[in-house]
Amino acid sequence: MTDIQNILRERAHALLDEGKIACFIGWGATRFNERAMPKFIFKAEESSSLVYNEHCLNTLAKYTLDFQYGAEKVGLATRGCEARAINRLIADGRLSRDKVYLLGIPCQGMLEHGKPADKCVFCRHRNPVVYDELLGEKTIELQNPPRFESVLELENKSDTERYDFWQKQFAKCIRCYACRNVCPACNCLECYTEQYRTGWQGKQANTLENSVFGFTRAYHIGDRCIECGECERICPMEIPLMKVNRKLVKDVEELFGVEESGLSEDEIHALGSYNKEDLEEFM
Amino acid sequence: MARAGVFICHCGSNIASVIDVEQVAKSAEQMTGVVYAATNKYACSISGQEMMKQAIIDHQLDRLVIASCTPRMHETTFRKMLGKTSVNPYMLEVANIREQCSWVHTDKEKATAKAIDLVRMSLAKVLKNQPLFTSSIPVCKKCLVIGGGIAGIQAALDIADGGYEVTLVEREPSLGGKMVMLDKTFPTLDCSACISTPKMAEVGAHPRIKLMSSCEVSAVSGYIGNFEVTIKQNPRYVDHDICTGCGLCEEKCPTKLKSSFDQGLGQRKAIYKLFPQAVPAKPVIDAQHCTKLTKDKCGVCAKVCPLGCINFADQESYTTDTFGAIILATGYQLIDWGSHYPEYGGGAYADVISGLQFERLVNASGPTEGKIKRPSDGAQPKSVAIIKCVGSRDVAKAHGYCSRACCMYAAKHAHQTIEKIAGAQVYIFYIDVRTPGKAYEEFYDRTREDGAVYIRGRVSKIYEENGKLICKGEDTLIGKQVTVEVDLVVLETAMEPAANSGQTAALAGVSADKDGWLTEAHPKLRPVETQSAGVFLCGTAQGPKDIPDTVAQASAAAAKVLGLLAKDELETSPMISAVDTSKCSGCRFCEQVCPVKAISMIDIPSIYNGQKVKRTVAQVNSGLCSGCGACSAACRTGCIDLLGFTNKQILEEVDALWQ
Amino acid sequence: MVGKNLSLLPDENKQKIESLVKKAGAKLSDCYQCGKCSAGCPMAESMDLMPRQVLRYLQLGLLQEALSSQAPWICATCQTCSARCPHDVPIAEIMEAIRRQADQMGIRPLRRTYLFSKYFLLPLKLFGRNHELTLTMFYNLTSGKLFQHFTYLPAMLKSRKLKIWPAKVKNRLAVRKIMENCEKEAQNI
Amino acid sequence: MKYSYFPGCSMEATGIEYAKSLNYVNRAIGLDFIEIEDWNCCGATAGHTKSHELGIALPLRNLALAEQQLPGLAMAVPCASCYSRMKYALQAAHSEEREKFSRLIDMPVEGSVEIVSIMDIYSVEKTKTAISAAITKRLSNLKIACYYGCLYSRPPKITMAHNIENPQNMDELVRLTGATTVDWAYKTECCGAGHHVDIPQESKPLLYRIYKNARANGANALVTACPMCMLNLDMRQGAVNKAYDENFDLPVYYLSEILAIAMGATFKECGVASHFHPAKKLLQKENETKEVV
Amino acid sequence: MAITDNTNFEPKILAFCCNWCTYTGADLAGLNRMKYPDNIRIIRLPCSGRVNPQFILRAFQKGYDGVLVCGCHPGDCHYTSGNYFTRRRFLLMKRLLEFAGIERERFQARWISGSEAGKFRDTILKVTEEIRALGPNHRMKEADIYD
Repeated sequence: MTDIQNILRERAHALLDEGKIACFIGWGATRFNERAMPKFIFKAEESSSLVYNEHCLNTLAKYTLDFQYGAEKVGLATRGCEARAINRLIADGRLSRDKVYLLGIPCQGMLEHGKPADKCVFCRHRNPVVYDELLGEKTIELQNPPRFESVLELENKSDTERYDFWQKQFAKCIRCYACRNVCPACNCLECYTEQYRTGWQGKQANTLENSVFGFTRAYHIGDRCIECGECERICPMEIPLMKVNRKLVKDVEELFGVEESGLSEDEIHALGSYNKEDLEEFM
Repeated sequence: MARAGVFICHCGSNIASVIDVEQVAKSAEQMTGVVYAATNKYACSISGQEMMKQAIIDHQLDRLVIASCTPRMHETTFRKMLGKTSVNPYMLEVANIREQCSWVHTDKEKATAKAIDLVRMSLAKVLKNQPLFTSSIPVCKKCLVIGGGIAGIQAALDIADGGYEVTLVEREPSLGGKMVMLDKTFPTLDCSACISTPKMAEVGAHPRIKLMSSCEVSAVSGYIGNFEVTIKQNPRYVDHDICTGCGLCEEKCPTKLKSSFDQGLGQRKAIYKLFPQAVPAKPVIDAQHCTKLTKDKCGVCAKVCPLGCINFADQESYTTDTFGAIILATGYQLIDWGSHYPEYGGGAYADVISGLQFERLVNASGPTEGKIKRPSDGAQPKSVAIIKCVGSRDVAKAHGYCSRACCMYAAKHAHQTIEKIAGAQVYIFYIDVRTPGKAYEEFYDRTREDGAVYIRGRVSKIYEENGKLICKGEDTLIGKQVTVEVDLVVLETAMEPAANSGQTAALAGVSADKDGWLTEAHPKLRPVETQSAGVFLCGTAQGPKDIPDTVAQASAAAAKVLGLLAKDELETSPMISAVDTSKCSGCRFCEQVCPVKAISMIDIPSIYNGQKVKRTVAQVNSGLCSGCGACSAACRTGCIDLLGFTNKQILEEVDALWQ
Repeated sequence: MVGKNLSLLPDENKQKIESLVKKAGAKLSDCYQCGKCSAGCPMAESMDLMPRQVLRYLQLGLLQEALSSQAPWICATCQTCSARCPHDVPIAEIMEAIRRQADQMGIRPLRRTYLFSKYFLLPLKLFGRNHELTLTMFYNLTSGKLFQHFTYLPAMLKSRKLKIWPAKVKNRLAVRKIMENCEKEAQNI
Repeated sequence: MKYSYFPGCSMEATGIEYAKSLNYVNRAIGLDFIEIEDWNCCGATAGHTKSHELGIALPLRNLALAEQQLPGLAMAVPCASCYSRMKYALQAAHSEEREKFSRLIDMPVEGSVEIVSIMDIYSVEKTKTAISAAITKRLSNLKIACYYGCLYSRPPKITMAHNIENPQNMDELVRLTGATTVDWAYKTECCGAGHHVDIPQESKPLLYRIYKNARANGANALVTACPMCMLNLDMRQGAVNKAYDENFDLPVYYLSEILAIAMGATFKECGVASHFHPAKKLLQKENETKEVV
Repeated sequence: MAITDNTNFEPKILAFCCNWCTYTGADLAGLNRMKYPDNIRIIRLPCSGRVNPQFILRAFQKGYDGVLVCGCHPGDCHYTSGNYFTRRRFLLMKRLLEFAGIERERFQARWISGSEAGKFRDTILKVTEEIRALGPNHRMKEADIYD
């Protein structure tokens, strides 16, 4: 990891120095040893403040949106999750590939509270799926991590248990929208929740409206979720949001055979296409 | 403040016998936004309409709910009525209390309660209605016909005779297509050229038809009534404006080539007319084989041309024109059977020929002047095997479909052989004989009477031995292998869509099926229309068919075009999608789900963090949008909405019951 | 009743035919009886039924007729039929499946072919390799064709085209075990 | 170049000339065939007509042996029937049936061996050049009908052959000797060799048609690369002549025999001496042809 | 939450019907004077492809006990492809609703053509019976949660 940190600093320095990029987005140290945070480097000499260790939990890709209209490129430390997020943003028409310069990092998984982070243990793409240059050797991917285990567990319960489970979870929601803000698939210019005139749904933070928000958001990103796990990580109320996201990912895979999102920049997500031979259960 | 009027129709006793209409009116009067509610014996009648018009004036109504029969019945009637009042015709909702209430329920109390609910829902929706205005688009009174075969010729003549301008684009240097290559047409056996060349000449001379030979369509934009089409003129190297078609150049040209018109059996020059009666009757230069153009040698044609028409520096050029309608008549080609059937020699035997080659052999103006001669040695074949379904009904090697015309022309070829060659023996290998057409079965009967031997079974192998072609088959009716040794084999090969027909159709927004045939809007009820409004199709571009069907379909397409061009303006429905660009993220989801490709992306100026930027958003082509609403259901931000069925309107309708 | 009464066929015929055809990886409805298979079949002259007719019997549900036909035993497995079929029907595989099924049921309409196959496998079981002399000996004795190919014998022995002693595989047991395993497996399916 | 080598049972008996001539040619051009130790019979037609399992398992053991003994080498299979069975086995090893068959033969198998015929091997550009270089005689008055038989071509799903009705690779090799090859229609038509023992009578019309078409197209000899076809075409020509009151005189050669002769082998060295149908005379005529300088 | 007596329970069911097929089929049922329960309220839309899955959530929220989405049979869409997208959307949405704890019978989708009046009636009969048996919906319902 120190190797990668060194190369990362070196390359960020060089890229800034050569004027290839206007900013580099990576991670920096915090006052806690076990935490790193997003870091934006604008000057080559600041590159030494970049860190790369097992605490780089944040998936950084969405920050590139801040630079989408700039004249210059932005550099990005790009692991599997960032790479898929970048593809997602490009496929959704929110970013153009020539606006970003990707320094690919094969990732070994991060730690959260001293344990392998939830968002990493089910990761199937530790190596970036897109990059301009790759720092270090490709790492071995996890073979079939049981990412749908918790979904199956809930699926096997009764309607009432499932309903009670989610109502209990969404009762905690404070409608801070952090999940939405951090999500690379939630990249709408203006979220439907903000549109009071159409009245898609109420803004009250009560269990019902919270759960309507929760399920609507899940549906909106269901066929595009890149499984970065940022929503669940960021949620201050510890709502297991990935459980419902993964449910949709699983169904999309089972129903339409569309395996994962964010693997290429020109993919058409499951609901934006159809197959005449799709499962017919409505008759 | 909205001022809604609610009218409850008795429909005689149709509604009133089950629903307490007065009760419904009374309840409606209490609802928010309603300033007037009344019942009406027959809302659709003149007196009923007058009564509502009066109420609009008396109560200054700005929107209406009419509870009556299904909106599919009288919504248009009521809209027309509103057109004569101060109320916008789209400020109307019809509550269906007849077909979906009084006629299906018997309990009066419950039916009345449901009727009130339905009125409440319609009211909730109408309160969110916005005035909408139909717009009209002018119709350019010109039609583009793509393809100059018999389908394109027929359609062009019908439209031009109807009084409208037609541009006919043909890829080859002459009109005529496949029909003009044929010798005789079944079942009447009239001379194909005799009936098609007069039509070609008519096209060439028609004051309202602009013929563009050696041309291809390269781009189409716009929509019904107003298609902008770019046409590419391929270089002809002969100035057709000056050329008189004297033929001197063709006579003197030293380069001899195989004639594609004669299917490789005859010859032509490097400067050539496709065939003697070609329209336009002027030559073009084959750039691939002209030695002047390839090696800068020769140039004889330029030297002998008395008018100096030859221009070796000719370049391709592009013209753009506007059309109100487009007809696709791109036709077919025959499969390259050699690459699919190595067991038939794969093209190695000169005397195994295609049906179209046979047509040229038997044609009086063909390379043998109508004498059936073997290509290998020019001898007259005494025995001929005709093999059907070569490339058709054969999913493993070529196409799964039936090519429809082969059964009949196989019979024709058998008949012609027997007629022209005394004592000739003809064997026809078939799987089924399909003769669904007027006088077709009788023709088949006649061929058998002539002495053609029909053998039911597909030939497994054709090979040459001691100067004879040997066809190994099974007569499946006796269940024994049979072999015939013949002098000539005619393969009745499958039709397939003309090269590039799919690409040309795609330019006009028309799709093709898995075999490449262009797709009609509805196989039974809209057989010459396509999913793209204003684009029609006819002939073999749509699927394999014979000449009578092709001509009938061409005239049908022409009739549709005439109906369209007869209008000065087209009224467009205002109930189409609209984009709120301020919220659009440009994610293209709407573009992906739009069935008519009415949505495209456009860059608009925008402000981001205080700087001027270009932002990509969706835009709707109002000429193309068919108002299905798939886009607005897809849109996550809800920024694309279907006017008349907006998200807000539908949500209000959902909510209505529980206010 | 005249002819085959198709309405009175046992239901099990259909299932049996289905499973047989499935083993061959085929779909009976793909065949539209064009006859190209039989037209090109090199052995068809010797067959009691055309390959096409064998398929037709199966299509109609007449299993017994198909199983007792000599055609599948005469089939040289040259694959010409399958290669030229316009609907990709694996006819050769179907013929083979019929032959195997008939063999298992003890239906051997062409005894000589059956005996040949049987005794072809005998030296395999014994030595792991083929041995023409053993095969010919057993075959000629059982088939009644006692002196078939006799005239060729001296020349073949002289030119060492026939060997008196069989070549043997060292690990003959392994080959025998494989043959036994396969026999068991085939019966289980 | 090295290949693992599965000779097949015929090569030790009826196909002994094939083995001799192959050996001669390989030595001349420096090819190394390493025989798989302890190989067993592929089961041939009797195997796969008995059961699918037997038809796969018998050849598969040889594949497994080759993988163990000679990993990474392609397997040369000179007999068309063995070649076909090996290809079937290879396909099974690549299918979901692998585990089942691995169990039946009680050996691990990967399916990592490439199966090649003699024509495949000799058609490799480098080898072809070596063959050309080793040829010292031009057999220019030979007019050869190349007989490929069934199983090198069909079923194409197994053999992966491109040109199943009119293959060319043997023709190209034969032409290296200066002989002409004729275009004819029976290159891949079956000769009925499979019924050589049980119903030999029935293969006569097949042979008759093959001889007839070869002669009609001007051939004076046949060349094959399959010991089964060879035995049938060679041994039964007299019988066919008798049955059809014909006088076909078409000596049959192995591809390798023709190559060996052109490389200067004696009849004995390459096996031509022991054919059923007299095969020497035609080549003796060839001996008058000039030496290549 | 009040315990309701199911015997007198009359479910309210909302149906989104496309104009060209199902709405026409419903009209035909009327024309043929077929009888079916009055529990159904139809919202007419141009195409089943117009139905935003959020409408379904909204209907449950507002108090409907069941929701139906009906359109043309796949391949028959007036707009060619609308119902293919409908099928994908609601295959997914149906599973999401079940995952959220809404009983599977409460949301259903059907293809009913303009000529299938009988099918329309049978569908309404069946769905009404199923939902009557389930009893009123309290899940994700506004009124109940605010009470």
